[in-house]
Amino acid sequence: MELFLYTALFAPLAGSLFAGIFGASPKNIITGLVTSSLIFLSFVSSLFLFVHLYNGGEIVHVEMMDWIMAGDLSVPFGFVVDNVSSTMMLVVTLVSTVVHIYSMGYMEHDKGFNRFFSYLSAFVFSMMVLVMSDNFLGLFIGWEGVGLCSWLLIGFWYHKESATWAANEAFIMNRIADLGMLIGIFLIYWNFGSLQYDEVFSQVAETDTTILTWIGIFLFIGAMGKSAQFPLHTWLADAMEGPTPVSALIHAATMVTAGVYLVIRANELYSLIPEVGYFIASLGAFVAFFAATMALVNRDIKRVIAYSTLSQLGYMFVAGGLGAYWIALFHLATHAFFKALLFLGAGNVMHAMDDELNIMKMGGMRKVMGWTAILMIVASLALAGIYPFAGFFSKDKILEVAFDSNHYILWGVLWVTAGLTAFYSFRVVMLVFFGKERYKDFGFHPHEAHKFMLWAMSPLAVLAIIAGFFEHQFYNFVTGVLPHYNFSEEIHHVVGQLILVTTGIALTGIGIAVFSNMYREGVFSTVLQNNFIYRFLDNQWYIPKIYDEVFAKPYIELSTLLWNRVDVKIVDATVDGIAKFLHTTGEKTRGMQSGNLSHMLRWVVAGFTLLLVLAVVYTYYSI
Amino acid sequence: MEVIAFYTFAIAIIASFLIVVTSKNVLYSMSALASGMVLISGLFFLLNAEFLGVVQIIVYTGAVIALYAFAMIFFDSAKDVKESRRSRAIFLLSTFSSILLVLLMTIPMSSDAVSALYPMHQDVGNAQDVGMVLFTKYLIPFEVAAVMLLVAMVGGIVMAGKKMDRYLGNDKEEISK
Amino acid sequence: MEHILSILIFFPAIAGVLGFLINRDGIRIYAITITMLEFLISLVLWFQFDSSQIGIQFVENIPLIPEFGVGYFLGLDGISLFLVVLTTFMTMIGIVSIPENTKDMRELLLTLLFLETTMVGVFVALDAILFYIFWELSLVPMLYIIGHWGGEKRIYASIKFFLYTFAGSLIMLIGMLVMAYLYFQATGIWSFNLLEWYRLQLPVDYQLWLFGAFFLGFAIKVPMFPFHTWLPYAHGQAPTVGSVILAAILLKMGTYGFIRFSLPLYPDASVYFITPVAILSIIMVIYTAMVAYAQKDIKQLVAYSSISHMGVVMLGIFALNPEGITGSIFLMISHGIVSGALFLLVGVIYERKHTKMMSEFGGLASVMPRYALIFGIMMMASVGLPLTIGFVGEFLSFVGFYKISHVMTILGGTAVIVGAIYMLGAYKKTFFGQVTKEENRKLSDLNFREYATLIPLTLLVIFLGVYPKPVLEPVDKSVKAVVSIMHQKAITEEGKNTIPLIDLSKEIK
Amino acid sequence: MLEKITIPLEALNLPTLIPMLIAVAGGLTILVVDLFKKDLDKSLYIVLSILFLTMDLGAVFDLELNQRGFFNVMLIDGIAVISQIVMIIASGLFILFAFSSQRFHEYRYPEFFALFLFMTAGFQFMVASDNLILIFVGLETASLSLYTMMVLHNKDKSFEAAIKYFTMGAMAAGFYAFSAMVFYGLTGSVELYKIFEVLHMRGFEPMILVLVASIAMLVSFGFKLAVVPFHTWGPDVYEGSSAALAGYISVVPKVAGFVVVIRIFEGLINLGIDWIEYILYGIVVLTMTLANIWALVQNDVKRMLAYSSISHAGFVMAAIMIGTTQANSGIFLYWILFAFTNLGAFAMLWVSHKRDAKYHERFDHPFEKFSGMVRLMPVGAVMMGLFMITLAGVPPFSIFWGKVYLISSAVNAGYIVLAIIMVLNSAIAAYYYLKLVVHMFLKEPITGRDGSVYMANASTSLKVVLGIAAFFTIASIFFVSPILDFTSFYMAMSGF
Amino acid sequence: MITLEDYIVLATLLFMIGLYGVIVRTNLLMLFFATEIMLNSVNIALVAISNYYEDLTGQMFAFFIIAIAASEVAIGLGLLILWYKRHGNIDLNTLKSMKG
Repeated sequence: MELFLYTALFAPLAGSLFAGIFGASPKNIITGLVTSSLIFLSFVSSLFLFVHLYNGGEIVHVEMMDWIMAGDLSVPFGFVVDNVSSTMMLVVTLVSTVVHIYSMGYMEHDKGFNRFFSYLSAFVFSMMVLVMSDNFLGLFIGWEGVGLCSWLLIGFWYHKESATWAANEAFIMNRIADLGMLIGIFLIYWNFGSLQYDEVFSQVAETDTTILTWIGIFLFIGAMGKSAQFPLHTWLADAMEGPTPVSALIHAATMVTAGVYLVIRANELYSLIPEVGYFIASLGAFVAFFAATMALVNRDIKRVIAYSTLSQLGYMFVAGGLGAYWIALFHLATHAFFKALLFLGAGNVMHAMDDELNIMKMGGMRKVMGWTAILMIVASLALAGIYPFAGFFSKDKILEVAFDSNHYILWGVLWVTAGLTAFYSFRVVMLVFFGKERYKDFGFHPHEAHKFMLWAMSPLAVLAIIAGFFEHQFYNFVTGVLPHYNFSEEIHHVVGQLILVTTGIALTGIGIAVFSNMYREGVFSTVLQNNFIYRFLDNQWYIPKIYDEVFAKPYIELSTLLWNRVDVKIVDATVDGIAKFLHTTGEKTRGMQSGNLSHMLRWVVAGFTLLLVLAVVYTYYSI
Repeated sequence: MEVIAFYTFAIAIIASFLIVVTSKNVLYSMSALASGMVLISGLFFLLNAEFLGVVQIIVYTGAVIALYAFAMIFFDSAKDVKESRRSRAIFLLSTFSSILLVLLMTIPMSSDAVSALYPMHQDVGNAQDVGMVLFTKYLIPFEVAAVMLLVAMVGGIVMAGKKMDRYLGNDKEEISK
Repeated sequence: MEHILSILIFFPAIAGVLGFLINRDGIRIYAITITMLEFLISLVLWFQFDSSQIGIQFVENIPLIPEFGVGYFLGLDGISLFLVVLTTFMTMIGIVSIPENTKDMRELLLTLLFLETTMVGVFVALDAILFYIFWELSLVPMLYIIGHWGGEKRIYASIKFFLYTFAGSLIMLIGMLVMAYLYFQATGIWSFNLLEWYRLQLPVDYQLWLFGAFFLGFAIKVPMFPFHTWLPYAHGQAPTVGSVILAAILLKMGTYGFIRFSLPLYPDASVYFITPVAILSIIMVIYTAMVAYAQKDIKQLVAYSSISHMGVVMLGIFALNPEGITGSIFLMISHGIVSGALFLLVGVIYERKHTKMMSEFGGLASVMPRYALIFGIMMMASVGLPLTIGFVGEFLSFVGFYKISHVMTILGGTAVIVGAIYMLGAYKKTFFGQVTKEENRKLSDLNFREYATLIPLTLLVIFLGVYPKPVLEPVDKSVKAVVSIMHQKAITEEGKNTIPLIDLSKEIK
Repeated sequence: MLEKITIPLEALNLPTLIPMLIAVAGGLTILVVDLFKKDLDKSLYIVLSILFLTMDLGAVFDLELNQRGFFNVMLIDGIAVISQIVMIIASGLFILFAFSSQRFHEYRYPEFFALFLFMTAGFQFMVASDNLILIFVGLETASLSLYTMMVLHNKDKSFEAAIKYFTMGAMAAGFYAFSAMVFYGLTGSVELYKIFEVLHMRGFEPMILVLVASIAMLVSFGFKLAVVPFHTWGPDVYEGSSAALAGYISVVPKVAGFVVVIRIFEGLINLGIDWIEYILYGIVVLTMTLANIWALVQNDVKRMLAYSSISHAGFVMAAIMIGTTQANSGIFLYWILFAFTNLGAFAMLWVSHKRDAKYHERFDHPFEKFSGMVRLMPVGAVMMGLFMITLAGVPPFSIFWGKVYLISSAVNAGYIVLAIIMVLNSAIAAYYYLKLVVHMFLKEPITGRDGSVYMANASTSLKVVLGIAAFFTIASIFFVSPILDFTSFYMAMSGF
Repeated sequence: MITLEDYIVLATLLFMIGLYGVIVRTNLLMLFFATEIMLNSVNIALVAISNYYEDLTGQMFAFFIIAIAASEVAIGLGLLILWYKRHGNIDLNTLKSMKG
């Protein structure tokens, strides 16, 4: 089994390096093929491992070699494939494979084709490290690795100012969170003496809750960054500057869910600190709602999907925070499928529209790209949580959990959000694929994507439809390592109503989106567009502006100030001042050496007299 | 008697030396110096240092003043010299330090604890006494003083010599080959 | 190989003297050969180094001024071993990096050889005076390098560099003399032998004062805020090779001094001064990072980033536990490699365009992709990405210091954020975006010489990031020895509590 | 009548005199040779001088320690011997400067060399006695010779310098006499050991007069050693003299001065007169600091070196003030090391002696003259640079060891603040030494110039001197131990 | 009765007169006169002390001081002559080429 593990882990790296060699060369389809097949190999290996575990096999745990050994700290490169990580691996490699293949088509005209595949495979490798590591620091490697790849890929079109800006923003935001994560790791090390999951978790029970709380908080800060939770969420929308497959892979299916994965991974810890869990859940619920509101009004197809990702991550955190780890993981997996699908579909649309993102300029495109439309609708239905699509199962479970744990407010929020989700996802669908063919006004000539790209998307579509039915198997499988979530007795009585209510609001949302008149005229009327709430949402709650005003600009100004005023004018000037002072003293007093003999003699007499006076004073005082 | 002599001499010496340092005329100044020197030798006689008194007269009036006189002739400085800059600060400085030092020196410094290392002999003349010490204890300083005088002589000759007339100024190179 | 350390020290100097006899054409090859040989010798040293042993190895001890206790006392432990290797390695790289058309090539190369002697000397001297000799002597070649081959304000920069460090180290000299005197009082023998000094257990107030004296000398070299202002000038004006050596090695002398002198000699004072030092270090980290962000000259930016990183090193050292100190030493090495490489990289464009202003560039990634790649790797190492060399040390330093103070670690930990801000900002300005200046389109990518210098560094950055063990292990052992000395010597309760007790018997296998 | 006194010849202990006699005899020989044959080449006289100095040195080595001679006038203790050795060796090296390739006015005088030897003898007498009379006479012999030798350079500036020096010297002589008079009045003796004895017996009463005497002595030797504020002659004299003589003035007369100061003030401090210690402290600090600050703003290398010598003298004065055995042996260690470095520095100035107003209308050795020297004459530049960084106290070159040892002695005696002031001054001093280094190494040469200007006055002997100086400066690390042995031995022998 | 102190005070007064002369005179010749006064004043005190203690050392000292004074005159005058030959005066204010 170790062989499979290593294959799963290193095949993407090999692909990345292979593509990297040709990084600066002109497009070479071979790089795409090689990387894709290596990712596929990785997928196959992951599948083997999954099957192995599913059939009750032993957890695969290897220690490849030592990494950091200093003092009492000892961190190896250790990898573990257990039920959780194998699920993640499967999801990651599956989506990656799809995205790789898809990208061969999507990026076919790009100069940086080889480079792209190199980055993309590197990302997969990092993600694999993240999910497979058997210790927190190994996770951190992957954590930062995906951050790096995300930076590279967001800024892939580096000649675009906005892209590089977004890349840097993403990296820096993530770094802020990473600091929290690092602090969490420090805390773990100094309290448990190790960073290995098993050693740490075996000790958590005996540890002081306060410490655990702190650890939980700091680790979650890390998760907040990667999963773009409020207030570190702004980067995710901006990250849409990257190529769309990247958005599908990184900013929807895999990387952003790393935070959720972390919470799931550290479930032993979080189980002991329900307060933090509750906080996580609350924040998740808030983000779910918050992001959904922003998605309501946005006109950028990718940003809408990005906000929906954000929103869905909020759902996952609700589940994770409330202790329903397996449900979080379940939603993570289903979400990965349909969200990747959604993005890839959006990619098709963009491709067709020469990278135009504004949904206002689209419309009626189902005629030219029917398949894409179908795929997108499937994905949207899954997202909206409509039976029998995958999203229904997982999302509903989360609402159930919220309700069951008597957090009715959370439930309420999520419930409303479910409606919003349905609305905005179909708003997009409607605006893009139905209605007036506005694109013609702008002189676009859309066309359907390559066949193989559509084929590549098909597994995701299938999964987006059927994944929900494997809920039970999934539950059995992952609870091998994850705790069960025990629903109370009462919930069984109301579960039906809950489903009904939820589906109801989702359908209402869809209904409003589909049947209202709004989108016909350009979605929202002008009156509405001038409404405060609309502008508030359209400006993303003014948060980017606030960040810009409160952090970014002052930072630049303060930096300049520190340099020009403090460093040059104070610190350095002090040093130079000492030298200048000495020099000026010299210049001022060199007149003592006037060259006049009489003055010289007078100095002697003056010195003599001064000494006499001192002598008198001394004698007087010493008597 | 001694008191009278002392004060007479003292006042005369002070007066002549004051003339030396204040007079604008070199001639007056030098004459006053000479008279002061002679008067000092008077004090020496008063203090039973006949030998020194004689030496004082011979060396100062005989040699030093003569040298100065020649020099004065050479410098053609019989005319008044311009002494400028009698600044207040200098006056205060010198007055203050003088008063201070003089006041300090009024403190008796002698002590009975001190015994003479080379006592005078009452029955022999001062010159003999001096000679005795000079040529035993102070023979070496005496000889060194001789060397010193030689140096002074050599120096004086060299400096006044013809070779020094070759004027090099500051900017010219030394005698070239 | 009994005198390998002496050979290591004096080989470059002797070669330097002989170099005056060599024709200008051959001098480059000569210098490269010499430094390579020197590097090989240092590798032999590493090979011969017995990492299972804890104490000092390769000891040479010849009394020089026995009356006064000054001796030629050399030795090496895990702490200094890698600094020596780093020195020889970076000097080699630096010498290779010198472009062919440099003016006064011969003088530059030979000066570098002399500089190498002094730098190696600093790291292997175990006699305080000998250490001081090399320490001060290293200023002279550097003065010449900055002053002769530097930029516009080179003379100002070089004098400032010299006088600033000179003044600081003179205060340190007083500390050494006091130390020797105290030793004399305790034993009746004059000695500047460091190992002998380690045996002294000083009263706390003495420790505080002496610590202060040493602190000035080291802090200026490091350079710690607010003594850092010489560094931007020195770097800004120095030629590429000068900056490389300065950043890679000379700065390490300060932090090395802390580990070699301040900590083991004054454990209680070290504990006492943790907070002030940490505050200064945190200021270094954040303040200089912000100042770096404001820079327009990319070299100045890298220079300020050096200060910022050295702040982390300081935090690691004053963690006073093996994790932190080992981390700081590793960070020294990594910073040596990374900042050296960054300066080399800046040198590459400077050589092509004779400007270091970031505004003059932009979009270089498309013109010089390979250059951009290596720069990117180095940048990522600089911001401490895991699996690059920068992470290991930074992580360990922070881990170590976390034991001391949580809040201060969080503040210092902002290094990972602010570092990313200015580095990515600079990278964006220089490499991303459109090619703004037409003339930049013609810039050629790296040439052979540049590859020869940068590829090894890149490989090292990744190799040691992935597998730091060969370095960490010997360092860790020696650090444990130091910490255990400190623990034993600590007088105060606080000292005993802060400095962990190390069971050295576990280390000897 | 006085009785006849018979004194056995052995009791006179004539050997104590031999070294000085050799020097005096040498001077006389030269004068006599000149009488017989005029216009002989200077080389003869130089060699003769060296020969006599060598014999002198031999005789000094032959001296037995801790004896008195000639009715206790002569005092041969360790400090007397070691200072004589230092002075003679330094004199021997500095007289080699006369082997210049250019011809100078002063070297055409045989009297110059005779005076040189008389001067040496004068200094020797000065250090080999604790009798104030002999010290005075020796001092004056030497000083008068020195004034004359300066004048023989025959430049306006040297006249001016000599007159300034002479006038201040005459005044200082007055103070010396005054001081001696007060001491005599207090104790009835002019021999230092006796003076201290009686003072001690009298319990220093009246203290104020003891202080007055000390002050007058301090003024007198403050002048001789050029401590602030009695230093004003220093820079002018250095500027006015030829580099050869200026170098000499910076080294040898000060040694003699130190010895006397050690004899007098150590005695007083050891007797417990704190005030002197405080005053010396103040003077030392002022001297080091102010001289350094003034040196910072100089435009001429020689003048800068003048101030730097003042500052170095301040350093050594600090050791005298500290007064421990370590400090005292440090004095000579420091000064020996300083002598060799200064020898080299002034030799470089001398070698490059070429009056040319195009560099500077007033100065012979403006900094600009050395601009870019490394390109025109690398070896010379490296040497000069070496001497400069040595003077700045960069290890491991000679002066560093002196500094370390002196600072160490300050530390050991508890003068931490003083030690800090000392090192800070070293840091300031580094700046002006570096200034020259910067000019030589980092600046571009003035156009239209070649390296010959730096060798205008070179000769083989001068190169040898340079070589010796450079060798000593570089290899001093190996000499420190023997010199220290040597100085400590002699210091311990004389009880300081 | 004339005491030792009277002589010493006299000597000190003269010494200060000499000192005063030294610092105010600008004619070098007259300045040298003043230095002679300083030395001579000390001689008075020395002889007086010598007389008081009945000890010959003071007289010896005075004797040597006379010798020194005489030598200084020789050298000093030599210097003045040289200066005069070049500059036609012996005014102290003409010595001003070096300063700073």
